[in-house]
Amino acid sequence: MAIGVLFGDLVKAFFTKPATQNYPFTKTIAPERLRGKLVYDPEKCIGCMLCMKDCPSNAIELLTVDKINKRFVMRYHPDRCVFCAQCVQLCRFNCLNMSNSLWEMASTSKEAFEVYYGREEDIAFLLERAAQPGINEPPCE
Amino acid sequence: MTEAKKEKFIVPIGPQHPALKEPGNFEFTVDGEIVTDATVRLGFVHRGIEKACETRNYTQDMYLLERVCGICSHVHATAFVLGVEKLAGVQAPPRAEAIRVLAAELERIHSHLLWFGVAAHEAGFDTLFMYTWRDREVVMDILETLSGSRVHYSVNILGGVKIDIDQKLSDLIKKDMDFLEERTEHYMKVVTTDETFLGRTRGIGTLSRDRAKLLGAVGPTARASGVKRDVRVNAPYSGYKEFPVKMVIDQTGDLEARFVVRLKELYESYRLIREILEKIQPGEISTRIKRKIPEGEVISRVEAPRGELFYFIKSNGTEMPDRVKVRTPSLCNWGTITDVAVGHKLADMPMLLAGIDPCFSCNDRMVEIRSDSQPSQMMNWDGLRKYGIEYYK
Amino acid sequence: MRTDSENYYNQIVNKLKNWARINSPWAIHFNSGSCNGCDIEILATLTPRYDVERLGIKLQGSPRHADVLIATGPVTLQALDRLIRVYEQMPDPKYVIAVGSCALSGGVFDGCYSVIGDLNKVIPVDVYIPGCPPRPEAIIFGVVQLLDSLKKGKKPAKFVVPNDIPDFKLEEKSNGNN
Amino acid sequence: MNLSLHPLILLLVFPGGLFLMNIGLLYEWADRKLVARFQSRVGPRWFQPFADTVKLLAKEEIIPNGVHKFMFQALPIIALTGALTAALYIPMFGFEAAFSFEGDLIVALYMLSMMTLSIGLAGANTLSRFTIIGATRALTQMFSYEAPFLLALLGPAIAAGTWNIGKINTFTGENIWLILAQPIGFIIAVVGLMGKLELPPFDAPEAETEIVAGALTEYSGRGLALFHIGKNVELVIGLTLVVIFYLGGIANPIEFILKSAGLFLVVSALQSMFARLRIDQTVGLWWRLGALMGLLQLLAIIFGRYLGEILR
Repeated sequence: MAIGVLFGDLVKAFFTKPATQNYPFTKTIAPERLRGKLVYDPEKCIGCMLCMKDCPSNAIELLTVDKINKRFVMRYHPDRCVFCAQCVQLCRFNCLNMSNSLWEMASTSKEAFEVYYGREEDIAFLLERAAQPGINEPPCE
Repeated sequence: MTEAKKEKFIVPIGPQHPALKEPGNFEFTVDGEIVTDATVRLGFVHRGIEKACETRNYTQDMYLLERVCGICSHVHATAFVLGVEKLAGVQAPPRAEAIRVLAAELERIHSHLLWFGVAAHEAGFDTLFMYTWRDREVVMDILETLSGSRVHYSVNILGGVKIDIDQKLSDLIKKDMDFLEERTEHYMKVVTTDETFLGRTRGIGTLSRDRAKLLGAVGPTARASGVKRDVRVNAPYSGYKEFPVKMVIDQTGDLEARFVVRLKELYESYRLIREILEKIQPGEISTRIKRKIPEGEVISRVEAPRGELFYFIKSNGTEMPDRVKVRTPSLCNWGTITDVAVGHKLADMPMLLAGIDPCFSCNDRMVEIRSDSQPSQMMNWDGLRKYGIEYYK
Repeated sequence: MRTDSENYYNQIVNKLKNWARINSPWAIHFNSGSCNGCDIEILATLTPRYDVERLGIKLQGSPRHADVLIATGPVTLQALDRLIRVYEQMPDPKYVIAVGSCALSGGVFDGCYSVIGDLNKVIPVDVYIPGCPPRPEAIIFGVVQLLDSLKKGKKPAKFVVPNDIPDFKLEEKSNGNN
Repeated sequence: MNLSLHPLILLLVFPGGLFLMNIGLLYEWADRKLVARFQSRVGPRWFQPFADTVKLLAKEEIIPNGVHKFMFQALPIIALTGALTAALYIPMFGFEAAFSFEGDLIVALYMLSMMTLSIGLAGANTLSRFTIIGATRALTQMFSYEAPFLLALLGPAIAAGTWNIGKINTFTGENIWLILAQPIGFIIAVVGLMGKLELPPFDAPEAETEIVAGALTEYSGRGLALFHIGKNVELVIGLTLVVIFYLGGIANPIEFILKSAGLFLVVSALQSMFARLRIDQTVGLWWRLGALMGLLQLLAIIFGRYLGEILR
């Protein structure tokens, strides 16, 4: 039976440096395997659409620009993504990866959560087509 | 509140309440400070997961079910995956099973430390809460380096695991286990000797062995009352066949016993993790599994940090399950609270609630609808049949 | 008619108010159907490793004391009017932070029958923090985003009672009984 | 002109009003910072309480339905006034008290109790169940700590033979520190002070995990700010009283700062070392142990004085 068993810890804590990381002012290094924002490499993709099919939260949309020449654009929604890395697991050509440095994604507007990955001319082409009246979004399979 | 003959004073706790980080509503009828009646109302976190499972394929379900609960996420996924593997007739490689157990035990450490801190916070012992969570960051760091996320590890895939461990990681884990073991011994001393803390735990919320059996308590809540219930020991699954654990039991059944049981389970987890890291065999970490699961039904039981977790999966030969039923440990333990609460002081209620390590998001896959205008009715089968015949006459 | 000196005085007072608001955001946490993951990470930001008290953030129990509502989880039908009630009990000016993928879009729960999904459909959100769950650092980063936008003179958003949500009727305005 | 302004400044600016409030906020920062350091955290920045107060003052004040409006708004002011009035009778920072007369100790102690009374009334005024329980607990706790705390402060007063705080100050300054002569009284005074200020482990009246924020749950904006300031002022006064009575008095500002800081360290450590006591445990502790010990010590002092007079 004792009172104030924690006294030793208090003294120790008082005279040692606090355990706090000074985060917003000094950046921390995330571990190597951290599952952050999804990164897509359009050069390697063959358009098997497996990533889209098994995504638990519909965060990935693979838009076809030219199926024969293997030109695809990925529309990725970080706000829907649950960062499970199932798509990375499934991709046989290693064109998907989860970055361990892009995890500070907070934003004051929702526009930041529609990310297009792909060749620049393809994205421009798609956006242009979407902006035209009468024609809907390109079909995704 | 209805006006009874004697006016009742009802204290609601929740759904938004600082003691509970999750919504749940308790109503305690108090006489002064003494609780005379307790009811619980759940369902604020009902999201319809079981129904949603039927519209998604097995891979998607795994991630959905992982998000039943953020604290014991890995266990939910493991239970589901083990069931599906049994249905498909696939056995995950031994190394994968060992890694599953490793992750499960790391999760148990994180969950018990989290609970320990929260329980100390409920007792108004903020310093202990801060210290525990400071030390918990060690195990969170391990989990993050191991799997890539602090909460939803997503270690499992159908037919194995995603991640592997190497020598460097295993050395790191062993070193951290030593540190945590030393800290746990210290906390054990605090819990069993500090007079002010014992004043809040000793003799509070005592659940006798018979009562615990009757109410169907599971996990550490039951084990603190001397009920021998632990799926890891009673019916070993996955890697636990190869790496057996000892059951931790206490007889008194009060809050102090629950503290002691959980802390002793931590020692067991440290030991098991060291053993796995020593004896793990090299080899494959996953096997292929077909997308379509053959028709059949399966029951899968695993031991979550809070107790026995039960899954029933029925497949119909397609990519999607026909039915998934989840019974979580917290649901089994609710009955003990309303039973034990009566006669205690209002100030003890947060501690009592914390004592079973409640997890609301685990429960809420069932809604009871009560009509406000009419009193709720209960009917037996004969009465209902008669009512139906009368109604359509 | 206001004189120049009055104007000047008002400016100083406004600056002081804004400074105080930026340096003392008291938060209240509401779980509207989350899986706990985000909740424990929010709790973790209070603990020694992250210690948000150094930024002036304090977790309050009563909505009446809070400036910032930190909401997690997809909004379930059951928690919906509680959420609105908590939001309405907060005194002006108030801000909302949505934490986790579920609160942003529904995440994995999008399409479940008792889930509305998007917090933005119910109450106006000022900062979105994606992640499942976001790391505690990411949550702190989100709060810093909010404080930065306050520095630039952001006004709190206007709340409109949502009408387009099925199965929902707002209870009469609460009289403070929590 | 100067002469007539002097008491006003005394009341409103220097030891009385503004200055005291600011010092109170500084004390709150010190308290939070020390507790944070004991918990191995960094803790708030030095201007934190100031920012909190300014923010609260600028916020909307919601008056819930079903309360007595005048009471709801007046009670915070009464609480703060009580605390500030009590400060007038206490010598602080090495200066003499603003007002002083024979028996001001009793007046000051009663003024300090205004705070708890106002909180109790404020809680009972609002309809929320948490506030009512908070109010009951606050008043219960007041009845339990008030007597031992008073007894603990009476010891030095009897030893000094006066009811004037200023005179007690000079008496304790001239003799040995009373913490050595009356150690039990010192312990009771410190613990009683913590009870009075509702610091942990005696924070059952505002236990966050049980009853949200106790009696002040429904207060927002200005009311809350005023209660906060009032509590901080009480912290300053309480610490000063214990320093005057037991730690050898205050002769100059440096002595004041050093002694209060030392006492503050002890109080903060006690705060972070224990689990919260239930309200019945608190009451039991005070009446079974605190009051009894206080009485015994008082008897011993009276007997000692009597003996001394006979011998002389």
